[in-house]
Amino acid sequence: MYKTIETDVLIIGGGVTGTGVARDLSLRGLQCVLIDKSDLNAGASGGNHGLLHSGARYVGSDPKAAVECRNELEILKKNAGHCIEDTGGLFVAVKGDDETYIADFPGMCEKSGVYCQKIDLALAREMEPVLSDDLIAVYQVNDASINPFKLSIENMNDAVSRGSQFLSFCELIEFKLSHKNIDYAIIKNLNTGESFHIKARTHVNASGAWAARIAAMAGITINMVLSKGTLLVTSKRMTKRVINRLRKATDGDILVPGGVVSIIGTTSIRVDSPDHIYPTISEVDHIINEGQRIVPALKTCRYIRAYSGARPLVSENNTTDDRTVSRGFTLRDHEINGVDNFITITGGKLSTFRLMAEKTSDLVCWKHSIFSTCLTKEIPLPSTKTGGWSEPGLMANEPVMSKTGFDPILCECEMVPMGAIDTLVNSVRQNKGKPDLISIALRSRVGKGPCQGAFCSLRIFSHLYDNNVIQDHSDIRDLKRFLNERWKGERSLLWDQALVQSSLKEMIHSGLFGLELIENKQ
Amino acid sequence: MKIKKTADCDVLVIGAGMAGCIAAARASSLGMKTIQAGNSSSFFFASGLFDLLGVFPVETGKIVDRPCSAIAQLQSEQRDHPYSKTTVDQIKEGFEFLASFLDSASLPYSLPGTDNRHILTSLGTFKPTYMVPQTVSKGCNLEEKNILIVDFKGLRGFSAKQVAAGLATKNRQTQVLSIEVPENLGNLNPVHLATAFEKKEFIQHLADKLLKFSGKADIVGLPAVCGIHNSLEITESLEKKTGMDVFEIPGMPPSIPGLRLKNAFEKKLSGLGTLFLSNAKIIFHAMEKDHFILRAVNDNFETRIKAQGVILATGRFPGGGLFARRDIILETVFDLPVFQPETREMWHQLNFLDPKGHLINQAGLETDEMFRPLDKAGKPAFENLYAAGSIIAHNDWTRLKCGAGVACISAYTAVNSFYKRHL
Amino acid sequence: MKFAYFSGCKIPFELNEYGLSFEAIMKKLSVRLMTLPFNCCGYPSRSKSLEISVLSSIRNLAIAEKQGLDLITPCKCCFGQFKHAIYTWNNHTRLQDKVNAILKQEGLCWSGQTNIIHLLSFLYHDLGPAALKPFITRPFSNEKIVVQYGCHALRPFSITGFDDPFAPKMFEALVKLTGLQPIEWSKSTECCGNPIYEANRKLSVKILESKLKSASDSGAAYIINACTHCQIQYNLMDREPDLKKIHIIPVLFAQVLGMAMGLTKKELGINNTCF
Amino acid sequence: MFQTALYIAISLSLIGLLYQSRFFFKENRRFPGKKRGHGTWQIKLFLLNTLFQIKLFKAGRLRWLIHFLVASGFVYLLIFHALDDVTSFNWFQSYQSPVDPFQFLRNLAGLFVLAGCLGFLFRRMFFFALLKQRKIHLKGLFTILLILMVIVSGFLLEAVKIMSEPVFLEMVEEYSDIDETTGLEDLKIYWERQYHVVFNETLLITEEKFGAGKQLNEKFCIECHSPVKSAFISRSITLPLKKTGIFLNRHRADHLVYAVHYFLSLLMLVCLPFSRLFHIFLIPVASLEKNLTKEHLYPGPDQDPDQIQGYINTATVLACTNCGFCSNVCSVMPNFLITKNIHILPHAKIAAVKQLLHHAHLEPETGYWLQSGNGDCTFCHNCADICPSGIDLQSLWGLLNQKPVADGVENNHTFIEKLSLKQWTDLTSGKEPLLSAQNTTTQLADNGASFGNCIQCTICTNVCPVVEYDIDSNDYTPQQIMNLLRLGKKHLATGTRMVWNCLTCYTCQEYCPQGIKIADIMIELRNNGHLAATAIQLENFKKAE
Repeated sequence: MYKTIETDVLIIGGGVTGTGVARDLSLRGLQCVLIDKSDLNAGASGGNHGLLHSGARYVGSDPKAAVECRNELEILKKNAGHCIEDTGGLFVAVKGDDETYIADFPGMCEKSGVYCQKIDLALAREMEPVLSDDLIAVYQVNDASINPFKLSIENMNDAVSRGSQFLSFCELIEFKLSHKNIDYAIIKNLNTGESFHIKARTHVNASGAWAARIAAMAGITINMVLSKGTLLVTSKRMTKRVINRLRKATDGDILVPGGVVSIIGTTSIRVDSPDHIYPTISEVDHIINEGQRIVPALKTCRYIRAYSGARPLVSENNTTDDRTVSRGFTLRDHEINGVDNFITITGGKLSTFRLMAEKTSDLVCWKHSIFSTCLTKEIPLPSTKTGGWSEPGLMANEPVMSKTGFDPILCECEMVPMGAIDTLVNSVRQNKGKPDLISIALRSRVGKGPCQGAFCSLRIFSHLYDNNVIQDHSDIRDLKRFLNERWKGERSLLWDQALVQSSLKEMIHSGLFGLELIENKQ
Repeated sequence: MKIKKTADCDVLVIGAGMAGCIAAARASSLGMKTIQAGNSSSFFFASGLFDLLGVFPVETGKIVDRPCSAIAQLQSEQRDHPYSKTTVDQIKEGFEFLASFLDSASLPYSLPGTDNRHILTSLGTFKPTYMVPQTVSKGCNLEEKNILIVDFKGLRGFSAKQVAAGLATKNRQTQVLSIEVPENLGNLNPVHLATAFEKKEFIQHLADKLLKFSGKADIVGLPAVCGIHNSLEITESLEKKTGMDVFEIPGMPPSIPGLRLKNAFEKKLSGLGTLFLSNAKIIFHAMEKDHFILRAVNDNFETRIKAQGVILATGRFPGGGLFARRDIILETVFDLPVFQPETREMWHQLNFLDPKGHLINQAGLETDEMFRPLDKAGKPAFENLYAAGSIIAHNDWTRLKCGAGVACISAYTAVNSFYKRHL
Repeated sequence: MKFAYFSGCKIPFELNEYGLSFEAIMKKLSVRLMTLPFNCCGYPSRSKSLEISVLSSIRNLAIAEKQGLDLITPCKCCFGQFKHAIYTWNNHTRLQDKVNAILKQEGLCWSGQTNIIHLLSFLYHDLGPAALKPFITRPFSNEKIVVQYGCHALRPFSITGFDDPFAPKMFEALVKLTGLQPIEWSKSTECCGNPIYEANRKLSVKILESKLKSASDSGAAYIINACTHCQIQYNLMDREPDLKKIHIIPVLFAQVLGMAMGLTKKELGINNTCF
Repeated sequence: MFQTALYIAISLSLIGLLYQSRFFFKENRRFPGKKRGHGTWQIKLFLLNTLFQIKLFKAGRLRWLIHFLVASGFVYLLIFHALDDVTSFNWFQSYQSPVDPFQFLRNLAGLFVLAGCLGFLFRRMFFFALLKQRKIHLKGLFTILLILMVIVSGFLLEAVKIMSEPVFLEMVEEYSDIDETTGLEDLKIYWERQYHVVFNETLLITEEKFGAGKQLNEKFCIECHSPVKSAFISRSITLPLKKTGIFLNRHRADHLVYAVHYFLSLLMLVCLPFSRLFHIFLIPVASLEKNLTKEHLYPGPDQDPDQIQGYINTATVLACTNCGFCSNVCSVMPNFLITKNIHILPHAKIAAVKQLLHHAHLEPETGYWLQSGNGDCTFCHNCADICPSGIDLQSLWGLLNQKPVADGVENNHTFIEKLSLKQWTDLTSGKEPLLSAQNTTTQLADNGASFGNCIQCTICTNVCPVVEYDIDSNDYTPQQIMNLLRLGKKHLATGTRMVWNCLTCYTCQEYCPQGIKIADIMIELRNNGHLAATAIQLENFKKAE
């Protein structure tokens, strides 16, 4: 007999939406269980710019979304300030960009009530010295940058503190349906391999790019288009503000600063499956070539990481260019498909995650015939320590060594000390997760510096042995998995110094330790 | 303006890595006037173990026990691998030279017969290798022994438990011991720990801790940090004090066995009269008749070198011998043609630890039998220019575990043939 | 041969004996030394302001150049500082202009012609061991000693070009001539700790202590210095209680060489009884 | 009346001397210092320097000449002229002020002093112009002017006396029985001609009258009155004055000028302890002062200062005549040329020490500059060697280094060391311009290219002696400093102990496989740290006010 967890709401998908819903509902007094077959932000939530749109980007293509962005930005700045860096942003156009679009831009912004202010070119170059010399127009907007990892972690921590729980590496196997209802869900814990049941009154499908697949389990079809976007992380921060290319949305035209790095993106390529997507060399080159139009330094600077995310877009009619598909979100009550206690929320964008969560929660409450208003507008998102460690350069921020006592630095690049690792291990355990290199790296800056895990992986790995977090030699596969995770991000960026660094990594892990000789299969 | 100097020599060795130093060693012990330029810190990344051929064929990940026979097979299958340009006997000869040279530099290595050793690493894996320091060699046969693995609090990247877990896979019962180093607050750096080993008090302190296990264990594995200058005496004194065998376990960089090699080479070479231009950047100037004219550029002075022959041992990307632009791979000193995959797409596999290895590791210089780099026409680019070490194409040493072997044999052969042909 | 003699600041007051012995052996080697109105070499100011240190060095060089002389110094700190200053000078035109302007007020100007020579490099390269040999009239019985290479002459090689930074041999070669027997010493090229004595005495002494310990463990009776600051640091042995119990004697190479050349203790300013 | 004035003056001057010498008894200003060199040398120095100013002679011949002129001339006049009642008259029977050689010597001595003083004035102007700071010490100027005035008035007095008819008549009354009947006129005629006396009536000159006058002169005057030409200065003053002679004579100008000359001299006597003249007494004292040994520059922990014999007395700075030799030979003059902190130079430091002596405290800001200026001193002993007053300057600098010169003032290094990294970052976080590479020559720390190639191999950390031995501090390592810079935490880096303890042994830089100039970056960071610390400290002083 399987053990069964009873709860009010089962949320599938640990992205910003899922965690957002979890928090929203917890605030309304409902108890949720959030499951993810991987870990937090494994999908598009982890694979984006971390940009909070002021809305200006959508004034042309999607005024409704623009307005949403505008409002959400205000709320988030107020309530989740610690996840946000209020950088402000610029829209810049360079020679050869569409003159008419530039001309219409201020008007369109006005229509959507999005702030935008024309800026003298000289002044602009003063504000952002790296900007290209052939600027032709610059507008200032209210963009901000946000740390989606911190956001999800904090949302989840808050939800957990209110009685909900998060189960990582738990995959939904199937829905047991009985007369117009999902009776219970069968879940498999991928770490332990054991299965169990979750019996919930309502089920929220917040699995983003996987939404169609989850819906299918309930016998429901959703037309979804998956558009892969690739982004590059520079080794050092290029600009103070967010830099957008002032033209119809296309590739490599947004540069977002976050902490001590900058992120340039994106591309848009149609993919069939959200699993196993990775940045291709051609994409990278394409982004760099586009990006250097507005910031020439992007041609020469060092990149430490590239990553991809799959945008879940719900489209009625199959269009060719996925950017024309609305970035507005889709909330489906599957009552119409004959499943009463099943909701799908997908599409949308990071900027509007809270709104999506609100609308979803409203629907859930309506189904539970609870009459409550959303509180995430008012109640600020509390800040916890574990949330902080995903912030670039944070460890260096607070002088870590100045404290006394034995606490060696394990990750030199980002200065993550042993103590931090131990706390992270505990917090992962609390969430019934498996504390290993990957889950630690997800919640901290470990392996995100220039060495890309070459050294820190080994130090942390042996530390985990020391603390009996892991005992078995076979766990060495975690190390391989971790290195491969990093590899996904660096493979396409290996030239000049980055290649030196990765060759060194290979010398150590393959040349000396012969990791490749250990079979992957368990 | 920089101070100008001039220097003549028989052979200029560009690069101070493994290959460079072996080349310089060979050259100067043949009595050639040698100049060496480069940065010798790459030794900190060298495990101190000399691989010959550890894995072949790589696709199957087959661990090699008898390297010589495996090399024969490799020679037949991979025509352009550096090993295929020489014979097994030459390789043996090269290794004997190396061993004797290091021995004369009071860094004793134990040269085995035909078999590979399988050396326990700090990760708990076993590394197939060939010639190892005597401080390590005791760790080769652990059968039927009660093993004690020791780690030091604060020495990052080395956990006795981790090593024990590795040993467990070979069903060996292992005890672990973690030792606190007196007055250490934070990171314990290998080099500093190794210097501590050279203090008598510390050895005593260590021995006292180990004695608690006398009887329970008969062989002790320590991280490879047992002193820098006289590691063998130190381990032996430990053995005397404790009555247990002591062996070292190589681990992540910075590697002390590597540092020992660095010191041994530098001391001996300097003694043999090799002029070492630390951190000098070599720029090829011109040929004067059959002489190379090169400029060794340092921050504050510049040496105009007139050399009969040049050994190019600048290594691959970390060594700076090859430089990868976004679109192409270049050779940095002579701008020689570099064998490489057509596009960057093909440089790397999707899987970091793909057993096949990354194609970019096949990149490098094509050479003839004497390890002279070839030009586009396939002729030797220069009469007296030789390549040695990892800059030579078609050897993915990280997968084949043949780095030291290739370095040794290419350097050895290159110098020898230069010597034969021109002096 | 004739040189501009740069004694540095410490010799006149703190390490008089080094000055005496240096001048004595130079006299014996019939090398003429010119004393010019030099100022500090600039090393002490380097960590305060690079500009100051460069100006100081370049001013001295300009003074020497005015006399058309190369500059010889017995101090490795000064030697290194001059080299480093020249490097900075060569690579920063802005600084060059500033310094030139200041020097101009005194009617000075440096065109980069001056060579800087250290006692050792003079003996080893300019004079040569062969030429030095005949002067050794009273060689020592082969006493075991270790030599201390000063940091600033040795590193960074790329700037000083003094000797092999990892396996130097110049000093040992010269010491051998005097009949003494230099032995292997792992810390021979390490720092003596003097630069931070003022700022962090504890650390400075700790470094010195470990050096002295390993030196005496190596079985040597003397540590031979060819650097003012190293010697001053080693002289702490008379004052620092932790060091008093270590049995090894720091001596100046100039004095050793002088003795071997048959000069009197008085000439060499030797007042202790270490020989 | 003149008598009483004299006594008052003397007593005042004595009191002054006592008052001034109080500094020598301020215990707290004493500094334990062992005797350096031989005692006999001290005595020799004392004598030679007091009598012949040999140190000054060594320092500069011209200056010595100037100084010696004044000194010798002045001493002569003081002894043989001013005090002639007790000296000259008793020593030489034939002494009369207007008699040669005394008359001539007096003039000569006067000339010496005159020339010397003018030399002084000129030199001062010139020297200070050279030092780029025109502030001339009024004290010195005043002294020189005072001497000048005394001498000038002296000459004037003589000149007026020469042509004075009343004086002539008095003399005739006193020393002869000549009257109108016995050829007073002839004598007048002769004196008008030979001694330039100016008479109220016009005398018609004839041969025999003149001859008679000559005889009378030989009979009565000659042994007390050498020919006036030997008073070569006064005479040359007389000649132009002659036209106004009658007028002056009528109003007894001689009395007036005498009074002036006399009281000026007394004034000088009174000012002796307070003016530069005081150095006449101080230099011998200073020359006798013990000198400092190495032990005091770096006193060992086991050394008890009280056990060491002898002392340096700060009060010896009063012997400083502000001649500026010290600054001319100062080894760290370049530091001044760059930083423009005058308190690097000995002469300015002495001025500050004097202020300390008088007011026992300094403005924090001055104190700070003094502290940092004195911190630059390399103890090369140049200043002490050259100081003409024989002040053991170097020992004084040693003393200044031993304790803070003003409350709340400390050198940048200790200032930063006392702060925790957190405090330091808080203090500096707003101060990016201070820390910007623009302030440094080698702009490495802000330029990613200089440290961006770090491959995190920790070789620098491993070969760093500071990391190895500084075990009681859990601080950043060289590599982590590079990482801090990469992460844009430069202001934090400038406060780390690693940066401030760096030995600059360049081992890291030699080893770095990526050719990063680690040590040079450290040094640059320290430069930045100094700038920041200076600014912050000065700010604090401002706030305190």
